[in-house]
Amino acid sequence: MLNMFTHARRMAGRALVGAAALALAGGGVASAQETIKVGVLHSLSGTMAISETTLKDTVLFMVQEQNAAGGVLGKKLEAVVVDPASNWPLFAEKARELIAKEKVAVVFGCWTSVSRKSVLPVFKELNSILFYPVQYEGEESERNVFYTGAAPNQQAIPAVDYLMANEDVERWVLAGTDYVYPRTTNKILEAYLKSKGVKEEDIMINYTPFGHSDWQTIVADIKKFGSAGKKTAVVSTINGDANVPFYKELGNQGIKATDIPVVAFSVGEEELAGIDTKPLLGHLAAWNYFQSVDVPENADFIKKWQAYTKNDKRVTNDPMEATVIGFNMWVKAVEKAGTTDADAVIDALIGITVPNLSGGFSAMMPNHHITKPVLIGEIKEDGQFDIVEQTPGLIVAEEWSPYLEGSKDLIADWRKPLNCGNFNVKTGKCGGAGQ
Amino acid sequence: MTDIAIPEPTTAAEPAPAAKKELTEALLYLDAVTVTFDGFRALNALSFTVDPGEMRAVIGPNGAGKTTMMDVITGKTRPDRGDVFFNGGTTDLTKLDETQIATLGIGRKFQKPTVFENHTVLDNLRLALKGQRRALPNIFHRESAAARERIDEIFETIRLTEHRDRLGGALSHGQKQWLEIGMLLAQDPKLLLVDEPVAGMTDAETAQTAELLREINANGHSVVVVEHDMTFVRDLGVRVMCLHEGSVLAEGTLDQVSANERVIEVYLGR
Amino acid sequence: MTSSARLFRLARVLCSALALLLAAALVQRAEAQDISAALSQLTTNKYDDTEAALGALALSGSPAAAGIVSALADGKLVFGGLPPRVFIEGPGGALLDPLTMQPAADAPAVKPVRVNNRVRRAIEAANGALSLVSPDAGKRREAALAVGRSRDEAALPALEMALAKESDPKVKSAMNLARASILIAKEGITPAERIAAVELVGAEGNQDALAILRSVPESAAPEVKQAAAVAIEGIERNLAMWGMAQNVWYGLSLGSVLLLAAIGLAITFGVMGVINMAHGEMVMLGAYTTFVVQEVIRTSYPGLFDASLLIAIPLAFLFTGLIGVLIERTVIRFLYGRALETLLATWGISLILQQAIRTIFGPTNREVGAPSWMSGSFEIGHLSITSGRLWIIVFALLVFFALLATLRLTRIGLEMRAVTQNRRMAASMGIRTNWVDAMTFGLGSGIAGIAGVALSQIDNVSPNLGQSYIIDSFLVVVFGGVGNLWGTLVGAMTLGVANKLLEPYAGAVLGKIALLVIVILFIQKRPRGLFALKGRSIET
Amino acid sequence: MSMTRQPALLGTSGLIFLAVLFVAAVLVPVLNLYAAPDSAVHVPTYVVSLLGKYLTYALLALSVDLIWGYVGILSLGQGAFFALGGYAMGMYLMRQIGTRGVYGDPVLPDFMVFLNWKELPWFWYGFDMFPFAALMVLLAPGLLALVFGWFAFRSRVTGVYLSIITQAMTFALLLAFFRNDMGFGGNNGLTDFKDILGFNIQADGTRLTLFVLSALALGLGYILCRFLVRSHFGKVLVAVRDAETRVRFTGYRAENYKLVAFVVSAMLAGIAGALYVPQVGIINPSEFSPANSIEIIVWVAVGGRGTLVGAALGAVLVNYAKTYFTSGMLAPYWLFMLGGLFVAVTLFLPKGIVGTYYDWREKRRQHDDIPDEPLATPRPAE
Repeated sequence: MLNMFTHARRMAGRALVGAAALALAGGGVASAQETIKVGVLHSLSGTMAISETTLKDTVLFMVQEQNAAGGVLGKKLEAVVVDPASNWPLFAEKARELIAKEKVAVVFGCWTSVSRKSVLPVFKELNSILFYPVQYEGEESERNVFYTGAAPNQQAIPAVDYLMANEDVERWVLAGTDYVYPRTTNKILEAYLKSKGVKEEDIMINYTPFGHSDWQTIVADIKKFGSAGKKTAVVSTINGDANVPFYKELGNQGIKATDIPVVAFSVGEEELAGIDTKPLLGHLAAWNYFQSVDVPENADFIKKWQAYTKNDKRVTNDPMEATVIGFNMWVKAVEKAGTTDADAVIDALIGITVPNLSGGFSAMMPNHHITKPVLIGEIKEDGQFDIVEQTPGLIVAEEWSPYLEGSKDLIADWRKPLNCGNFNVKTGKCGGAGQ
Repeated sequence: MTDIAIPEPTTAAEPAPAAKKELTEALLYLDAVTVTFDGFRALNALSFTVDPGEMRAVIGPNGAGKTTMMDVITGKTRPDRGDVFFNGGTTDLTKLDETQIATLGIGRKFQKPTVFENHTVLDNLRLALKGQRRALPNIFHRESAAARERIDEIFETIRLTEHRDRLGGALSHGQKQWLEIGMLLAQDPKLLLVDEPVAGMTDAETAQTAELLREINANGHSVVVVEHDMTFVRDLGVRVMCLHEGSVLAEGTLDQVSANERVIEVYLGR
Repeated sequence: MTSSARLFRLARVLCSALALLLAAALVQRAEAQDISAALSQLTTNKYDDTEAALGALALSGSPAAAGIVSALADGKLVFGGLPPRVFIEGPGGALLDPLTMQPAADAPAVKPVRVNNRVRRAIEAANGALSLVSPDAGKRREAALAVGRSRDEAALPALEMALAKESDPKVKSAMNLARASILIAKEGITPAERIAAVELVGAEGNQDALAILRSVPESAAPEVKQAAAVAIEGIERNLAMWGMAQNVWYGLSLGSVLLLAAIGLAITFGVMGVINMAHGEMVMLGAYTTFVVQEVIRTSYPGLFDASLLIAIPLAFLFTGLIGVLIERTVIRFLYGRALETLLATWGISLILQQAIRTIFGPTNREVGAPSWMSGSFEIGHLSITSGRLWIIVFALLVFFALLATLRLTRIGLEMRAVTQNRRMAASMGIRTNWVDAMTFGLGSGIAGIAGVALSQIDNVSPNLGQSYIIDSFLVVVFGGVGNLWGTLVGAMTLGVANKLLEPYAGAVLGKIALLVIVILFIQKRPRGLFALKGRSIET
Repeated sequence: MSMTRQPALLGTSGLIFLAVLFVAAVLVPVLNLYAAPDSAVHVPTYVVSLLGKYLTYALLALSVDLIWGYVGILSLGQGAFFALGGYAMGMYLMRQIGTRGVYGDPVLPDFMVFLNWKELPWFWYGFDMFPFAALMVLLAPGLLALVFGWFAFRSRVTGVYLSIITQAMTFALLLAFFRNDMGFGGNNGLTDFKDILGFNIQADGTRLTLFVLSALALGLGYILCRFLVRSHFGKVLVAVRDAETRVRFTGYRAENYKLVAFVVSAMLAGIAGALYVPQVGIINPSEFSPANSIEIIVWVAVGGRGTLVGAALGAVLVNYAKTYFTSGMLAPYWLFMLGGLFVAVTLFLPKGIVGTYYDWREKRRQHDDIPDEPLATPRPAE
């Protein structure tokens, strides 16, 4: 408060614009000598606060743990939290503030694709590092970004495989919110399903706007589509807020998982905490981590997390695990490079392997994505997932999907000599700005 | 002054508008005008005419339809039935909107004085002054010397010269009434409709207003004044028309009208 | 309740079970098989084994089978010990022997036998197979319907055998229908038989019948195909009409949600003229009140859960009404006559309330459950009605008429109307206008709170809840005509139905856009909304 | 009769405003380029972009004040015009990417490639040429305002009805632009811009130029608005705000005056949007969200409605507060502060900062009968 007060006084004294500039510029000089700053760029207000706030807490938790373990390179870590308020241009502005003004060594942040797209130019321009912890549509590989969430092949395709193998599904509803992740994922799935012999008329694709709340017509359509005599499943890429009314309507219209199972890619423990899960019993989700993973590493993490949040009901979820993996990878890379300098850390990160929370190890690959196991879970009455399938090995991310026309010839490899995020194997050229 | 027989409300076969055109020399011609609001007949087959250069006073109890009559003439309300013609029957007012009617030369003063409160008195007159009305040319409009002279004249007429730089909203009630009349003058209309110009005025102001209106009328403007103040109406000394339940109850000199049994019964009281 | 899809699913498993059962019946059910093999299969913790064990149990004829299957369905079947054995978890967590239902001698550490969708279906099938021999006619009928939907030729002999024995006419007609459904696509039957089947199925007239009729094989006689085509056309015409009715129902349901969201605003904005941007947050507070009530009930009085909404309604009304009064007294009352400034102040208040809730309850969704009487659905003709939606419509109308009555019939209602029509006159007649203002705003807010209770049943209970309703609410009030409660009712229902009638053609997004454009154009036609007050011009 | 003094084109506060703007436009680049990076007066580049953003917001606020403060049109959809201008600029910037997109397609933007679009939709034609894009920056919002306003004002939709349908307009556009099928990039919008008129968009020089251009646009916008409201045209506008019926009975077509003001305002908003996009690097449908438009109204109210200078000041102050509050310790509580600020301003400064200042000044010179700013304090037109 005091700080704000001085600002106000200073402002009153001078011409407005100049004072604002000085106030903005002068804020962050103090006391940064012995710490390494870690930026946290997650929305704490607005529509995305619902998902992102937990990730802010996760980073703060990891920073505390790391400091308790002696910090990094002998220095303490210091988290710098900003609130981009679910406002995409503000993400870019805050990213710039973190890097240019606060001089953070790394940023953990973003959830939506658009927020990531918004900050990308900033990270490239100022050459810093972003860890992005959410499953996303792929079709991207940037030098300054490390993707610890799943690419479509690490989530969507195994889920569909599971339904085909275990539930004999022949007819598919691809329902999503109308934005880039569902659009791309569904394009990939459509191509994949067709490659598996599913006919055009057995695929129904439906898009709804953000926050769609009246699902009566669409659920009725799904019901109708599912009564044609073939086993039907819904693949849901419906985004956050719209899920609750969607599942409530499913329950209302009496669609059970044994009739038409719904497999979701955006519904985790955090989202289920807001839903009465009794009618949802048996509906599925595909992730790379569930809180119910029964291994000691996970039990240990959950215990510490709940102690940190002083809430023994606080759940964990997949993007949290991705944040944890990213954080540990960064720490390890900094120690390997012996510096927090971005170029050195970016080079050091490739090949870094850290334990994940499902009992295995995840490695940072040259395409800046990590290897992951894929888990399929059925919703239980207590809002947790019963893991019904786990891929035997780890899956490497296909950042450029072979099922999409535009990207089937592209690969990413950030090691020398290729050092390219969109290398075209047909033309033998780096397709984008890297030539 | 021409006396036109008041048609019976039950007009079985209405003559075609073309015929009316030839019938009338009147500046304003209303025939069998009816206006209904949710079943309530505000005007009931109202008919009358106003000649060029005439001043007419309209009296009548509340709800007699005086304001609605003005609304119909100025295009604010469309009549359900009936004809309203202007300029010797050449112009059908029911087909026009407020702006077009104002441009034709009908000015109106509202019951509650309505001036532009956040403009100076001078600007109020400038805005009202006859001249360019289109939006885009007015961005670059410059005031001519003739216009300045005309405004100074009006200031003399409405006796507000020393208040010219005050905001309209800062004037007293009476001053606002005069300003509004001045604005009407600035528009230079053929016909002025004046609704209760002396409501809330002192006796001296009332007398001054009557003089003002006579002066305006003497300069060739037709005037229709709606007023309750009988002293004022007497001061005007013009033909009087009494409305009741949306039609003309009586018409003539003030004395004739005041002597009418029905008028006494419904309006003046015994 | 019964979803056709679920029945179909059940039927496929059932048919194979049925065939086996038939075989078993033919050998006169030798003796109750030993089920110990099946029981040990349940301890392997593998879904395949569990499924197989269920099949064995269904056919075993063991008297313990039904109990074991239902324990599995309830998650009460556990296993543990060395070698692993199966127990049924009794009341109070006691372990019972599944065969004898006596308490087990020892109590090893146990885990529940895991269940997934496949196992759940196997449970249903096992229950179904057991239910065909069940004395309950309803269950037999359900099984027959399921066979019909599966159209599995293998089930035909079993079905015909059951048909011969059946005496209940309802069950019999269901079995006849099932038989016809199978015969339609069967090879090698006479055209006359096939036509009879087509007619029988065609008489059903629903979506399923349509699918069955389409399965008439290409090789069928022309007159059969002709009969099928006629039947299909008839059903389609019929269903199109029902589909229209269904859309109207959806529309009314959406309309009732809009009505609930807007009705409080019709008071604070429509009657009082406050451009109340915090209205949505009042709805949100009502929803959170419901959450708190349910939390208390869950932890302390679980038996009251079904009454939780009824308890929440008055509490939400009082709480949000109180907040409304507080806002009115501290902010709004200084802003009367400056309507546009109320927009700014209430916008600020809405930000504060959102953040307050976010700080107290966290940013994530909170769980509000549905009481049992609001779950499920039923059918009228081919119209599917969900109970929750039906109750929300009823509730919205109740709230609407209660409010109307309050304004029309009560003293405070009279005073409210007096104050909003002529404040000075009302004051001079001894009405405490300050108090009436506060009460009016409180009433509007309280009603928004009640709406929140209902909306918690269909939407997220999150700090953003209010934001998603505020635009629609204003649109409804303005469309209906500011200051007219009936306008709000008609406006909400019109917009709801129009939206749902547009949706099938234009899709959810384009439909909504089209609706917004229609409202914009409509306001051009009637600049004061649907129910504008017409009258003598009141001059400026 | 003596001549009456007309208030000057720029009043005292207007001159101060332009002077501050000019000093900023000179000083910020100088301090950015020539002050030592660690000195106290150095203005880092990110602050330049931030200030540039504030200036575009100020221009946007100015456009709102023109119609709200002077004509009484409370548009809750002004953000739509801003966004349309932004999209026009964004489309130009997208076309400039050329083969540097991740897929290297010379014509199609990236988002079209991965949705398997084969050719450019017709409405993207011409946006590779800057003059065409610049024209569209004006025409797209201008035409929308013209059509919308023509309908609404002709039908005499006023007051809150008008406000709500402007909100419906921007909401409909929000939904439309969210649709990926529309061909504007859906929720992700347009981003990853490379250069503008051949200059690298991330270069310090470009940023400074954009900042100076924003200052220039704001200054010119201010002078334009000031010129308009002082003209005979502007006096009719205020008359329309205070007594629309009177204006009609005086023979003016009130709807035409409103329409001209509305279109000018929309174009100003469009210019603001076009300058905003290259400085923040993204344009996305959320700019259409009704909440954004309401926030613009709030800026104007905080600064002072009907004062022009106040609108610009309000925009800068509120956004500075937002930037300040959303960082550091205060981040979790910033909505409380912002909300509290709005409530406090309405309660204690109903005329906004500048309006209150004018009142105070008016009181001091009560005996002086020459009002400098006769339009300073509009009565609320309900």
